Amino acid sequence: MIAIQGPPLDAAALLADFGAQAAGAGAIASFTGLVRRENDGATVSDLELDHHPRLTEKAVAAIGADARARFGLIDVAIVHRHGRLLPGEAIVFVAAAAPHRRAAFDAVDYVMDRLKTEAPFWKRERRSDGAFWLEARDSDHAARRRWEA
Amino acid sequence: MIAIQGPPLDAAALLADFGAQAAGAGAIASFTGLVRRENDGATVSDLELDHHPRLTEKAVAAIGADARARFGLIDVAIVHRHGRLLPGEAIVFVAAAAPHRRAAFDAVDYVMDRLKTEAPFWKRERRSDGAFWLEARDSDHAARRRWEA
Amino acid sequence: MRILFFGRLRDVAPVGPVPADVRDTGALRAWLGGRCPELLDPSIRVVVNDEIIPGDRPLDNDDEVAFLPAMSGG
Amino acid sequence: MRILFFGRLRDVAPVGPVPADVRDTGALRAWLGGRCPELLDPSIRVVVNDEIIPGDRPLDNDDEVAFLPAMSGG
Repeated sequence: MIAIQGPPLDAAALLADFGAQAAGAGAIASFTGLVRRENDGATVSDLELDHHPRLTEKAVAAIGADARARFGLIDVAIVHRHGRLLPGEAIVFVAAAAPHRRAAFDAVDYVMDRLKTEAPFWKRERRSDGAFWLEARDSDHAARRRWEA
Repeated sequence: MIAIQGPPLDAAALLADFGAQAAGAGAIASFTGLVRRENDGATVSDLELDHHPRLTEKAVAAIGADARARFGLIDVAIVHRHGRLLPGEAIVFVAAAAPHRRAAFDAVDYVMDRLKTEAPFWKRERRSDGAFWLEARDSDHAARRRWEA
Repeated sequence: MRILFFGRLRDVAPVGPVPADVRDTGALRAWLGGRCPELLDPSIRVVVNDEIIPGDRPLDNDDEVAFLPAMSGG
Repeated sequence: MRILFFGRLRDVAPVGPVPADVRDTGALRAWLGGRCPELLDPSIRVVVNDEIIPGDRPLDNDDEVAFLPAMSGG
Protein backbone atom coordinates (compact mmCIF):
# COMPACT_ATOMS: atom_id res chain seq x y z
CA MET A 1 0.00 0.00 0.00
CA ILE A 2 1.37 3.37 -1.09
CA ALA A 3 -0.54 6.52 -0.12
CA ILE A 4 0.04 10.24 0.25
CA GLN A 5 -2.83 11.52 2.31
CA GLY A 6 -4.37 14.06 4.62
CA PRO A 7 -5.48 13.23 8.18
CA PRO A 8 -5.90 10.92 9.93
CA LEU A 9 -2.83 8.70 9.64
CA ASP A 10 -3.46 5.95 12.20
CA ALA A 11 -0.27 3.84 12.41
CA ALA A 12 -1.85 1.10 14.53
CA ALA A 13 -4.79 0.69 12.15
CA LEU A 14 -2.38 0.55 9.21
CA LEU A 15 -0.29 -2.12 10.97
CA ALA A 16 -3.47 -4.14 11.62
CA ASP A 17 -4.41 -4.05 7.90
CA PHE A 18 -0.86 -4.75 6.81
CA GLY A 19 -0.49 -7.73 9.14
CA ALA A 20 -3.83 -9.20 8.06
CA GLN A 21 -2.64 -9.26 4.45
CA ALA A 22 0.95 -10.40 4.92
CA ALA A 23 0.17 -14.12 4.78
CA GLY A 24 3.19 -16.35 5.30
CA ALA A 25 5.45 -13.62 6.71
CA GLY A 26 7.71 -14.50 9.65
CA ALA A 27 8.67 -10.87 10.30
CA ILE A 28 6.97 -7.48 10.12
CA ALA A 29 9.00 -4.35 10.86
CA SER A 30 7.39 -0.93 11.04
CA PHE A 31 8.36 2.67 11.54
CA THR A 32 6.25 5.67 12.49
CA GLY A 33 7.68 9.19 12.23
CA LEU A 34 5.96 11.75 14.44
CA VAL A 35 5.93 15.52 14.77
CA ARG A 36 8.09 16.33 17.76
CA ARG A 37 6.98 18.70 20.49
CA GLU A 38 10.39 20.33 20.72
CA ASN A 39 13.27 20.95 18.34
CA ASP A 40 16.54 22.71 19.17
CA GLY A 41 15.05 23.68 22.52
CA ALA A 42 12.07 25.52 20.94
CA THR A 43 8.42 24.45 21.25
CA VAL A 44 6.92 23.24 17.97
CA SER A 45 3.42 24.52 17.22
CA ASP A 46 2.86 22.76 13.89
CA LEU A 47 4.45 21.25 10.80
CA GLU A 48 3.37 22.07 7.27
CA LEU A 49 4.10 19.35 4.72
CA ASP A 50 4.23 20.56 1.13
CA HIS A 51 4.29 18.03 -1.71
CA HIS A 52 3.91 17.74 -5.49
CA PRO A 53 0.77 15.65 -5.85
CA ARG A 54 1.69 13.46 -8.83
CA LEU A 55 5.48 13.48 -8.64
CA THR A 56 5.49 12.66 -4.93
CA GLU A 57 3.20 9.67 -5.35
CA LYS A 58 5.38 8.40 -8.23
CA ALA A 59 8.61 8.84 -6.24
CA VAL A 60 7.22 7.10 -3.16
CA ALA A 61 5.84 4.21 -5.24
CA ALA A 62 9.28 3.78 -6.86
CA ILE A 63 10.95 3.64 -3.43
CA GLY A 64 8.46 0.97 -2.33
CA ALA A 65 9.03 -1.10 -5.48
CA ASP A 66 12.82 -0.85 -5.06
CA ALA A 67 12.59 -2.00 -1.44
CA ARG A 68 10.34 -4.92 -2.35
CA ALA A 69 12.76 -6.17 -5.04
CA ARG A 70 15.96 -5.47 -3.14
CA PHE A 71 14.95 -7.22 0.09
CA GLY A 72 12.64 -9.91 -1.30
CA LEU A 73 9.68 -8.57 0.64
CA ILE A 74 6.29 -10.24 0.84
CA ASP A 75 4.74 -6.78 1.11
CA VAL A 76 5.60 -3.16 1.81
CA ALA A 77 3.50 -0.17 2.92
CA ILE A 78 4.40 3.52 2.81
CA VAL A 79 1.77 5.98 3.97
CA HIS A 80 2.82 9.64 4.13
CA ARG A 81 0.94 12.69 5.32
CA HIS A 82 0.70 16.05 3.61
CA GLY A 83 -0.81 19.29 4.89
CA ARG A 84 -0.71 20.71 8.40
CA LEU A 85 0.26 18.45 11.30
CA LEU A 86 0.26 19.02 15.04
CA PRO A 87 2.88 17.77 17.51
CA GLY A 88 2.41 14.06 18.24
CA GLU A 89 0.72 13.39 14.88
CA ALA A 90 2.19 10.77 12.55
CA ILE A 91 4.05 12.06 9.47
CA VAL A 92 4.83 8.71 7.93
CA PHE A 93 4.19 5.00 8.45
CA VAL A 94 6.38 2.37 6.79
CA ALA A 95 6.00 -1.40 7.14
CA ALA A 96 7.78 -4.35 5.55
CA ALA A 97 6.87 -8.05 5.70
CA ALA A 98 9.47 -10.71 4.94
CA PRO A 99 10.21 -14.36 5.72
CA HIS A 100 12.99 -13.34 8.15
CA ARG A 101 13.68 -10.33 10.34
CA ARG A 102 16.87 -8.97 8.73
CA ALA A 103 15.15 -8.23 5.41
CA ALA A 104 12.18 -6.60 7.16
CA PHE A 105 14.41 -4.36 9.34
CA ASP A 106 16.68 -3.35 6.48
CA ALA A 107 13.79 -2.58 4.14
CA VAL A 108 12.14 -0.13 6.57
CA ASP A 109 15.50 1.50 7.31
CA TYR A 110 16.20 1.82 3.55
CA VAL A 111 12.78 3.29 2.77
CA MET A 112 13.20 5.92 5.50
CA ASP A 113 16.65 6.89 4.24
CA ARG A 114 15.31 7.35 0.73
CA LEU A 115 12.23 9.27 1.89
CA LYS A 116 14.42 11.65 3.90
CA THR A 117 16.69 12.48 0.97
CA GLU A 118 14.72 11.89 -2.25
CA ALA A 119 10.97 12.10 -1.76
CA PRO A 120 9.40 15.37 -2.95
CA PHE A 121 8.21 16.68 0.40
CA TRP A 122 9.08 19.96 2.05
CA LYS A 123 8.57 20.61 5.74
CA ARG A 124 8.08 23.92 7.48
CA GLU A 125 8.20 23.76 11.24
CA ARG A 126 6.50 26.57 13.11
CA ARG A 127 8.15 26.98 16.50
CA SER A 128 8.25 29.39 19.39
CA ASP A 129 11.36 30.98 17.80
CA GLY A 130 10.09 31.28 14.20
CA ALA A 131 9.18 29.21 11.13
CA PHE A 132 11.88 27.08 9.47
CA TRP A 133 12.04 24.95 6.36
CA LEU A 134 13.68 21.68 7.39
CA GLU A 135 16.16 20.02 5.07
CA ALA A 136 17.72 16.57 5.14
CA ARG A 137 20.75 16.59 7.43
CA ASP A 138 24.25 15.38 6.68
CA SER A 139 23.47 12.29 8.75
CA ASP A 140 20.49 11.56 6.46
CA HIS A 141 22.66 11.76 3.36
CA ALA A 142 25.33 9.60 5.00
CA ALA A 143 22.66 7.05 5.94
CA ARG A 144 21.36 7.05 2.36
CA ARG A 145 24.86 6.28 1.02
CA ARG A 146 25.02 3.06 3.08
CA TRP A 147 22.73 1.45 0.49
CA GLU A 148 24.85 2.31 -2.54
CA ALA A 149 27.14 -0.16 -4.30
CA MET B 1 5.70 -2.61 28.97
CA ILE B 2 7.21 -6.04 29.47
CA ALA B 3 4.92 -9.08 29.35
CA ILE B 4 5.13 -12.83 28.83
CA GLN B 5 1.61 -13.93 28.02
CA GLY B 6 -0.82 -16.38 26.51
CA PRO B 7 -3.15 -15.47 23.63
CA PRO B 8 -4.10 -13.10 22.15
CA LEU B 9 -1.03 -11.03 21.22
CA ASP B 10 -2.46 -8.22 19.08
CA ALA B 11 0.50 -6.27 17.65
CA ALA B 12 -1.62 -3.43 16.27
CA ALA B 13 -3.40 -2.90 19.60
CA LEU B 14 -0.04 -2.92 21.38
CA LEU B 15 1.34 -0.33 18.93
CA ALA B 16 -1.72 1.85 19.53
CA ASP B 17 -1.19 1.77 23.32
CA PHE B 18 2.54 2.27 22.96
CA GLY B 19 2.14 5.27 20.63
CA ALA B 20 -0.44 6.88 22.90
CA GLN B 21 2.03 6.84 25.78
CA ALA B 22 5.23 7.81 23.95
CA ALA B 23 4.77 11.57 24.34
CA GLY B 24 7.46 13.62 22.66
CA ALA B 25 8.87 10.81 20.53
CA GLY B 26 9.87 11.59 16.96
CA ALA B 27 10.31 7.94 16.01
CA ILE B 28 8.65 4.64 16.87
CA ALA B 29 10.06 1.41 15.44
CA SER B 30 8.34 -1.92 15.93
CA PHE B 31 8.85 -5.56 15.13
CA THR B 32 6.39 -8.43 15.10
CA GLY B 33 7.62 -12.02 14.83
CA LEU B 34 5.05 -14.49 13.47
CA VAL B 35 4.70 -18.25 13.21
CA ARG B 36 5.52 -19.12 9.60
CA ARG B 37 3.31 -21.42 7.54
CA GLU B 38 6.29 -23.23 6.03
CA ASN B 39 9.82 -24.04 7.11
CA ASP B 40 12.43 -25.96 5.09
CA GLY B 41 9.69 -26.78 2.58
CA ALA B 42 7.47 -28.50 5.20
CA THR B 43 4.05 -27.21 6.32
CA VAL B 44 3.99 -25.97 9.91
CA SER B 45 0.98 -27.08 11.97
CA ASP B 46 1.83 -25.32 15.24
CA LEU B 47 4.56 -23.95 17.47
CA GLU B 48 4.90 -24.76 21.15
CA LEU B 49 6.67 -22.11 23.21
CA ASP B 50 8.10 -23.37 26.47
CA HIS B 51 9.38 -20.87 29.08
CA HIS B 52 10.50 -20.61 32.70
CA PRO B 53 7.85 -18.37 34.23
CA ARG B 54 9.95 -16.27 36.60
CA LEU B 55 13.38 -16.47 34.97
CA THR B 56 12.01 -15.58 31.53
CA GLU B 57 10.23 -12.50 32.78
CA LYS B 58 13.39 -11.39 34.60
CA ALA B 59 15.58 -11.95 31.51
CA VAL B 60 13.21 -10.09 29.19
CA ALA B 61 12.88 -7.18 31.61
CA ALA B 62 16.69 -6.93 31.79
CA ILE B 63 16.93 -6.84 27.98
CA GLY B 64 14.34 -4.03 27.89
CA ALA B 65 16.18 -2.04 30.56
CA ASP B 66 19.50 -2.48 28.73
CA ALA B 67 17.97 -1.26 25.44
CA ARG B 68 16.39 1.75 27.14
CA ALA B 69 19.70 2.84 28.67
CA ARG B 70 21.90 2.01 25.69
CA PHE B 71 19.83 3.85 23.07
CA GLY B 72 18.37 6.65 25.23
CA LEU B 73 14.82 5.47 24.59
CA ILE B 74 11.71 7.31 25.68
CA ASP B 75 10.00 3.95 26.06
CA VAL B 76 10.34 0.29 25.12
CA ALA B 77 7.83 -2.57 24.92
CA ILE B 78 8.51 -6.30 24.72
CA VAL B 79 5.51 -8.62 24.69
CA HIS B 80 6.21 -12.32 24.17
CA ARG B 81 3.86 -15.26 23.83
CA HIS B 82 4.14 -18.63 25.53
CA GLY B 83 2.08 -21.77 24.94
CA ARG B 84 0.75 -23.16 21.69
CA LEU B 85 0.65 -20.92 18.60
CA LEU B 86 -0.81 -21.44 15.15
CA PRO B 87 0.73 -20.29 11.85
CA GLY B 88 0.22 -16.56 11.33
CA GLU B 89 -0.02 -15.84 15.08
CA ALA B 90 2.36 -13.32 16.64
CA ILE B 91 5.18 -14.75 18.79
CA VAL B 92 6.67 -11.45 19.87
CA PHE B 93 6.06 -7.71 19.61
CA VAL B 94 8.86 -5.21 20.26
CA ALA B 95 8.57 -1.41 20.05
CA ALA B 96 10.98 1.42 20.81
CA ALA B 97 10.27 5.16 20.98
CA ALA B 98 13.09 7.67 20.65
CA PRO B 99 13.68 11.28 19.61
CA HIS B 100 15.24 10.15 16.29
CA ARG B 101 14.89 7.11 14.06
CA ARG B 102 18.38 5.59 14.34
CA ALA B 103 18.02 4.91 18.07
CA ALA B 104 14.53 3.44 17.60
CA PHE B 105 15.63 1.13 14.77
CA ASP B 106 18.77 -0.04 16.54
CA ALA B 107 16.97 -0.68 19.82
CA VAL B 108 14.39 -3.01 18.24
CA ASP B 109 17.12 -4.81 16.29
CA TYR B 110 19.18 -5.19 19.49
CA VAL B 111 16.24 -6.50 21.54
CA MET B 112 15.45 -9.11 18.88
CA ASP B 113 19.07 -10.28 18.73
CA ARG B 114 19.15 -10.71 22.49
CA LEU B 115 15.76 -12.46 22.63
CA LYS B 116 16.89 -14.92 19.95
CA THR B 117 20.07 -15.91 21.78
CA GLU B 118 19.53 -15.25 25.50
CA ALA B 119 15.87 -15.28 26.48
CA PRO B 120 14.72 -18.48 28.23
CA PHE B 121 12.26 -19.69 25.61
CA TRP B 122 12.26 -23.00 23.76
CA LYS B 123 10.34 -23.59 20.57
CA ARG B 124 9.05 -26.84 19.17
CA GLU B 125 7.72 -26.64 15.65
CA ARG B 126 5.28 -29.35 14.60
CA ARG B 127 5.47 -29.80 10.84
CA SER B 128 4.32 -32.20 8.16
CA ASP B 129 7.72 -33.95 8.44
CA GLY B 130 7.91 -34.23 12.25
CA ALA B 131 8.39 -32.14 15.41
CA PHE B 132 11.62 -30.18 15.89
CA TRP B 133 13.08 -28.09 18.67
CA LEU B 134 14.37 -24.88 17.08
CA GLU B 135 17.63 -23.38 18.24
CA ALA B 136 19.22 -20.01 17.57
CA ARG B 137 21.13 -20.17 14.30
CA ASP B 138 24.71 -19.16 13.63
CA SER B 139 23.35 -15.99 12.00
CA ASP B 140 21.52 -15.15 15.25
CA HIS B 141 24.71 -15.50 17.28
CA ALA B 142 26.64 -13.45 14.71
CA ALA B 143 23.94 -10.75 14.86
CA ARG B 144 24.14 -10.73 18.67
CA ARG B 145 27.91 -10.15 18.54
CA ARG B 146 27.43 -6.92 16.55
CA TRP B 147 26.40 -5.22 19.81
CA GLU B 148 29.46 -6.24 21.79
CA ALA B 149 32.42 -3.93 22.52
CA MET C 1 2.89 28.10 -19.26
CA ARG C 2 2.20 27.18 -15.64
CA ILE C 3 5.02 27.67 -13.15
CA LEU C 4 4.97 26.08 -9.70
CA PHE C 5 7.26 26.57 -6.73
CA PHE C 6 7.57 24.20 -3.79
CA GLY C 7 8.85 24.32 -0.23
CA ARG C 8 10.84 27.42 0.69
CA LEU C 9 10.67 28.66 -2.92
CA ARG C 10 6.97 29.39 -2.38
CA ASP C 11 8.02 32.20 -0.03
CA VAL C 12 10.60 33.83 -2.29
CA ALA C 13 9.70 33.03 -5.90
CA PRO C 14 8.79 35.85 -8.31
CA VAL C 15 5.29 36.28 -9.66
CA GLY C 16 4.38 37.90 -13.00
CA PRO C 17 4.15 37.07 -16.68
CA VAL C 18 7.09 35.34 -18.35
CA PRO C 19 8.40 37.16 -21.48
CA ALA C 20 7.43 35.51 -24.78
CA ASP C 21 11.07 34.87 -25.78
CA VAL C 22 11.61 32.51 -22.83
CA ARG C 23 11.20 29.19 -24.66
CA ASP C 24 13.22 26.59 -22.76
CA THR C 25 13.94 25.56 -19.17
CA GLY C 26 17.42 27.13 -19.23
CA ALA C 27 16.11 30.51 -20.33
CA LEU C 28 13.22 30.32 -17.86
CA ARG C 29 15.53 29.56 -14.98
CA ALA C 30 17.90 32.36 -15.98
CA TRP C 31 15.02 34.85 -16.26
CA LEU C 32 13.50 33.82 -12.91
CA GLY C 33 16.96 33.70 -11.33
CA GLY C 34 17.49 37.36 -12.26
CA ARG C 35 14.59 38.20 -9.93
CA CYS C 36 15.27 35.54 -7.31
CA PRO C 37 18.91 34.34 -7.23
CA GLU C 38 17.91 31.41 -5.00
CA LEU C 39 16.48 29.71 -8.11
CA LEU C 40 19.97 29.45 -9.61
CA ASP C 41 21.13 27.15 -6.79
CA PRO C 42 22.29 23.94 -8.53
CA SER C 43 20.53 21.78 -5.91
CA ILE C 44 17.15 22.99 -7.20
CA ARG C 45 15.53 20.53 -9.57
CA VAL C 46 13.41 21.51 -12.55
CA VAL C 47 10.39 19.37 -13.36
CA VAL C 48 8.37 19.64 -16.57
CA ASN C 49 5.03 17.84 -16.67
CA ASP C 50 5.97 15.62 -13.70
CA GLU C 51 9.35 14.63 -15.09
CA ILE C 52 12.67 15.77 -13.65
CA ILE C 53 14.72 17.49 -16.38
CA PRO C 54 18.45 17.25 -15.69
CA GLY C 55 19.55 19.41 -18.66
CA ASP C 56 17.63 21.78 -20.90
CA ARG C 57 14.27 21.27 -22.61
CA PRO C 58 12.08 23.36 -24.93
CA LEU C 59 8.86 24.69 -23.39
CA ASP C 60 5.37 25.02 -24.86
CA ASN C 61 2.54 27.18 -23.65
CA ASP C 62 0.74 24.22 -22.10
CA ASP C 63 3.75 22.90 -20.16
CA GLU C 64 3.79 22.89 -16.39
CA VAL C 65 7.19 23.74 -14.91
CA ALA C 66 7.94 23.06 -11.24
CA PHE C 67 10.97 24.18 -9.21
CA LEU C 68 11.85 21.82 -6.37
CA PRO C 69 14.31 22.71 -3.61
CA ALA C 70 16.15 20.03 -1.57
CA MET C 71 13.65 17.42 -0.43
CA SER C 72 13.00 16.12 3.07
CA GLY C 73 10.30 13.51 3.44
CA GLY C 74 9.77 10.99 6.21
CA MET D 1 14.35 -31.17 45.85
CA ARG D 2 12.34 -30.17 42.77
CA ILE D 3 13.96 -30.78 39.37
CA LEU D 4 12.65 -29.11 36.21
CA PHE D 5 13.61 -29.65 32.59
CA PHE D 6 12.87 -27.25 29.75
CA GLY D 7 12.68 -27.38 25.97
CA ARG D 8 14.00 -30.57 24.38
CA LEU D 9 15.17 -31.85 27.78
CA ARG D 10 11.52 -32.40 28.71
CA ASP D 11 11.45 -35.23 26.15
CA VAL D 12 14.61 -37.03 27.25
CA ALA D 13 15.21 -36.24 30.91
CA PRO D 14 15.18 -39.03 33.50
CA VAL D 15 12.46 -39.32 36.09
CA GLY D 16 12.85 -40.97 39.48
CA PRO D 17 14.08 -40.21 43.01
CA VAL D 18 17.51 -38.64 43.41
CA PRO D 19 19.84 -40.54 45.80
CA ALA D 20 20.31 -38.92 49.21
CA ASP D 21 24.07 -38.47 48.73
CA VAL D 22 23.55 -36.06 45.78
CA ARG D 23 24.03 -32.79 47.62
CA ASP D 24 25.26 -30.24 45.10
CA THR D 25 24.60 -29.19 41.48
CA GLY D 26 27.74 -30.92 40.19
CA ALA D 27 26.80 -34.25 41.73
CA LEU D 28 23.20 -33.88 40.57
CA ARG D 29 24.25 -33.18 37.02
CA ALA D 30 26.68 -36.13 37.05
CA TRP D 31 24.03 -38.49 38.41
CA LEU D 32 21.37 -37.32 35.92
CA GLY D 33 23.94 -37.34 33.11
CA GLY D 34 24.61 -41.02 33.77
CA ARG D 35 21.00 -41.69 32.78
CA CYS D 36 20.75 -39.00 30.09
CA PRO D 37 24.15 -38.00 28.62
CA GLU D 38 22.53 -34.97 26.93
CA LEU D 39 22.48 -33.27 30.36
CA LEU D 40 26.30 -33.22 30.38
CA ASP D 41 26.39 -30.92 27.31
CA PRO D 42 28.28 -27.80 28.46
CA SER D 43 25.75 -25.52 26.70
CA ILE D 44 23.08 -26.58 29.21
CA ARG D 45 22.63 -24.08 32.00
CA VAL D 46 21.77 -25.02 35.58
CA VAL D 47 19.41 -22.73 37.48
CA VAL D 48 18.78 -22.94 41.21
CA ASN D 49 15.84 -20.97 42.58
CA ASP D 50 15.67 -18.74 39.47
CA GLU D 51 19.37 -17.97 39.47
CA ILE D 52 21.80 -19.24 36.87
CA ILE D 53 24.66 -21.11 38.60
CA PRO D 54 27.85 -21.05 36.51
CA GLY D 55 29.89 -23.31 38.82
CA ASP D 56 28.85 -25.62 41.62
CA ARG D 57 26.45 -24.96 44.49
CA PRO D 58 25.23 -27.00 47.49
CA LEU D 59 21.60 -28.13 47.32
CA ASP D 60 18.94 -28.33 50.02
CA ASN D 61 15.75 -30.32 50.02
CA ASP D 62 13.64 -27.24 49.27
CA ASP D 63 15.72 -26.04 46.31
CA GLU D 64 14.32 -25.98 42.82
CA VAL D 65 16.85 -26.97 40.16
CA ALA D 66 16.16 -26.26 36.48
CA PHE D 67 18.09 -27.50 33.45
CA LEU D 68 17.94 -25.13 30.47
CA PRO D 69 19.11 -26.11 26.99
CA ALA D 70 20.15 -23.48 24.40
CA MET D 71 17.55 -20.71 24.29
CA SER D 72 15.67 -19.35 21.30
CA GLY D 73 13.18 -16.61 21.98
CA GLY D 74 11.76 -14.04 19.59
